Amino acid sequence: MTLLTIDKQNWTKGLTAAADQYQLFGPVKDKDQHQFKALTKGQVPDLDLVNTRLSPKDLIFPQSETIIEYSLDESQADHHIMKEAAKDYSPRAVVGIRPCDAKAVQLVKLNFDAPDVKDPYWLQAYEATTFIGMACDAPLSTCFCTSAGCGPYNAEGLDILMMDQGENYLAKVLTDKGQAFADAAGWNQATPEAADAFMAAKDAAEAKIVSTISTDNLVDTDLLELHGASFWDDVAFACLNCGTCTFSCPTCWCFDLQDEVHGKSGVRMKNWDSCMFPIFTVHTTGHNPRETKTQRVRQRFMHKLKYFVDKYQTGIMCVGCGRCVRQCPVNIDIRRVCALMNSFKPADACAAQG
Amino acid sequence: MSEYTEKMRQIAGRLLKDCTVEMVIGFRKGTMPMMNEPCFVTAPEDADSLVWDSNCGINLANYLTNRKEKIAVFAKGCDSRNIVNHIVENKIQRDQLHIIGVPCTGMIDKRKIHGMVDGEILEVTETEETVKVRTADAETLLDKKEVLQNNCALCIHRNPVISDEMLADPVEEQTDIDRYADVRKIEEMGDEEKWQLFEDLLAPCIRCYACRNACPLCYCPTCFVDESKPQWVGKGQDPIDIRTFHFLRAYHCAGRCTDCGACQRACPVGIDMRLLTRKLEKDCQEQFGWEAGLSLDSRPALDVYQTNDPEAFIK
Amino acid sequence: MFTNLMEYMGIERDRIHMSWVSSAEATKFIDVVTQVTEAVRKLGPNTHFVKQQAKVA
Amino acid sequence: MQNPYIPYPVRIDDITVEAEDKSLKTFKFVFLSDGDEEKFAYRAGQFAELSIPGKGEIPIGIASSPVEKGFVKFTVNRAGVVTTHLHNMRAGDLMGLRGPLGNCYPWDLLEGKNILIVGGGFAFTTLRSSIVYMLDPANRSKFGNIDVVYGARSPGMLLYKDELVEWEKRDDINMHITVDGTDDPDWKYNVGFVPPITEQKAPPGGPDTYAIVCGPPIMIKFTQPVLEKLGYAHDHIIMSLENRMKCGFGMCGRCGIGKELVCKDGPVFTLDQINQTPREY
Repeated sequence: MTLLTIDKQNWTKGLTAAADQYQLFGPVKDKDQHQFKALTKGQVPDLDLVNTRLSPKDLIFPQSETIIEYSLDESQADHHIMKEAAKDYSPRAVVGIRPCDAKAVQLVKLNFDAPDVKDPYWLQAYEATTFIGMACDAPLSTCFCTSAGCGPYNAEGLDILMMDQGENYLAKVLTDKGQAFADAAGWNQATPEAADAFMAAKDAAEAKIVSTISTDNLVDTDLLELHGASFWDDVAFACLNCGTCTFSCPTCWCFDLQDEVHGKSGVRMKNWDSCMFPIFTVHTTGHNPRETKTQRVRQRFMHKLKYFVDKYQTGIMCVGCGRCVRQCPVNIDIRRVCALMNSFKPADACAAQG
Repeated sequence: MSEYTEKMRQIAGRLLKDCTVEMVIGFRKGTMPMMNEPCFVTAPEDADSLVWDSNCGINLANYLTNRKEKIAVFAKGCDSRNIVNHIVENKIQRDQLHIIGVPCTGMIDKRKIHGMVDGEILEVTETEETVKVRTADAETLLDKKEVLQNNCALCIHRNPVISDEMLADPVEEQTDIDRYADVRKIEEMGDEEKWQLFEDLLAPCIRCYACRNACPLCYCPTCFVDESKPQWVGKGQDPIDIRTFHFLRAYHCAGRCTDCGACQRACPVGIDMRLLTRKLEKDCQEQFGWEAGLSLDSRPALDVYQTNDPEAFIK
Repeated sequence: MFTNLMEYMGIERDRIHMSWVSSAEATKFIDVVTQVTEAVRKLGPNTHFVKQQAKVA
Repeated sequence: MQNPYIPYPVRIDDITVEAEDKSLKTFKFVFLSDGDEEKFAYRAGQFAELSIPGKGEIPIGIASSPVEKGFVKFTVNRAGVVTTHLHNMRAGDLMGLRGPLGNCYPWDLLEGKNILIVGGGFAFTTLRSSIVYMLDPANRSKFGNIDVVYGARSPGMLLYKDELVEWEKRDDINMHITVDGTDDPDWKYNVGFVPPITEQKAPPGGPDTYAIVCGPPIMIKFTQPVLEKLGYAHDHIIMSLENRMKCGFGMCGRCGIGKELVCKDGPVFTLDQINQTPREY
């Protein structure tokens, strides 16, 4: 690991240089919010932000993505043969991703990069991407990353972690991919003595996180008893069953496959889907295993805070970015639900049924 | 507003205690500034969780659809008009409901307030006329009139049109309101300009369907966008599919929309889809003299045939 | 109302035409079709609400 | 990198109408490219995505058996968009096949054991695959007694009638065919729902006997207590679940029941396992 100092003039110059080898993405201001977008050459990402409205998960996992192409024209030799859609997996870098969003990519990776089966679209996009993180010195009151297995200076999933020192950035180069990007940008002013400053800033930033959740009891709570807990109707009542929480969540990965035909040529695409939508699970017979709103809301929270915990033993499927808290139109708050789940005692369920 | 909260708790407690109703639907305090969460109360002792302030913009009629219990519901002017719609459209029975009318002076728009102050908003308090916003390093006093939801600023039915009891005396209705200035402006544009306007308006849409799901009118068991036989709309992010969803959804609400603003309020990306619904509202008024949800005795304009219906569109 | 809404969104008025034609009114049908064809021909090819292959990533 | 989304191109070689109401057809596919059949090596109990360009995909249990070479077969009920389209296709048409997917019946565990198969309606497909596999001369000696209870609404709704007749004649498999009702005076098998027939005909449970159950939810619901009564332990009752699926290999997330994914961790589960998950199927 190398520690580099990048003065802010050199920052802009470096990004312009790196743009020759990388397609750059970064947060830019879009009306009242920030959004990750492709940067034009010379465009500097706006790093003076809190969290973007949507997470940058779509850079690797687009909301709609063509995966297969085919022709239905029977005069063509290859009609009805489904082929992998041509994609561009040339090197790209996402500049200014927050540690929470970078960690989220690692959680999603457990799904798309399983030991026995890989999603080639996700994985190739992931492998093509260099993650250049911006540590978070001004967290929001709804951020709870430090108790969600992450933190404002968490380096997991990052190739470079930067912090803002006013005049310059300090950059921790964490991987070979990160080093390659620093080389491409011409950033080479090593300042190993700045390690202490980094640590101090990390401690200061972590102290600013005022919101926390407790997850210590989730592992040992019985899955079926938690599933049958009496609080789910109350939790779910306000829910509109819209997709805001799942679409804004950096760790939600569920998707749909759809065919679309135009004339004689067609594509199959992956579209984001949501466990909040009734049609997500409905069978062709009309039977729906998760017929009610309560069942669907429970699925979302149980998946994040119990099923995932049990399945992968790497903690919860949430990085504490707070987007769902801030954006839910009816203020369903995962922190409140997590508290209910973590403090759940099976006896409660018995009493409620009794 | 705190008097409202006090009275609400009393009424809810009374109705539950004397078994007039099985549940009361209202709001509880949210976990963030400018947010309250719709909730239900079934035990009299829980009535104290109810609150009321200018952050109760979600339309509670949406929570009545197909319910079987006897329910007390707090209803602003717009909520009450949607309850009328619900009763007329058989989504709930009148005798199931105990409607507690809430005279309303408008709900505040958190997006507007976010746009008016720098930094994260930590606390918002309000009086009759003002809204005080506290951030980490400043306190700003805003005129409540300036930060109302757009639909509230244009509202001409602030008092409930139907109720079993009222929470307070009626408030003064706003008069001399021009509800359609922005709609007329679009009507006067050229075709290309119009097309582009909606292209830009809908560009941020992520198809989360919060607008549809927050709308009390959108209670179809399967929405046309979710149909597979036949599939009317593509499911991806193509702009044409997104536009088709928004304009057809608006059309399905024609003559029924009360401009409660729930759609715009719920939208996580800040789209003003009311530009579509209010165009239809305006046409309904001009062509049929119709305003939705004012009476239990008449059906929505597009639901009935009258011999004097305009038919200039048939050539 | 529908026509108004379409026009409001930027679809040319003359592209949309509504008529009642009884199965017995063959000549009216011909007239209507001719009228519509003429009107649309004057407007040229439609550019809106025409979905090409899905424009996605 | 192997792309699990890309189907093998196949040609419909033959279509058989199975049921009297024409709602069920069996499609026989042959692979277009050399080597694909070998790559599609499967075991009885697995499923595949039938993939129709322009329409979509549908997960269907594999009805042919690994011991049958040169083709794969699926019996498909006409229900949704894809299956309706499939029913209108003809021999010679091209489409795709993605798989094999999911786990299979636990054949290693079942070796040396008595097997009871209980099936109802058109869920008999992977059971047919299993029976053909077990009856194969190379395999029959690996299993003890084989009993089959198979029911349908009427004689005309039974799948694979020719094979049923053949199996009836054999003495190394005990067939108990039944129909809910029939007005055919020549019907010489059982009449009655699957659960009571199972109660009358099935062998008792025990450490060396496993039951494989596949059928509509209502049949499963009433068969379960019967098997318990016959002495089948929950880890000796093997079932195949269905849920709405898209990808079929554990990515898209919709078929989850608790932490299990029906498409990847299943579709085959023991009742014991199912009892530990929420019943969201």
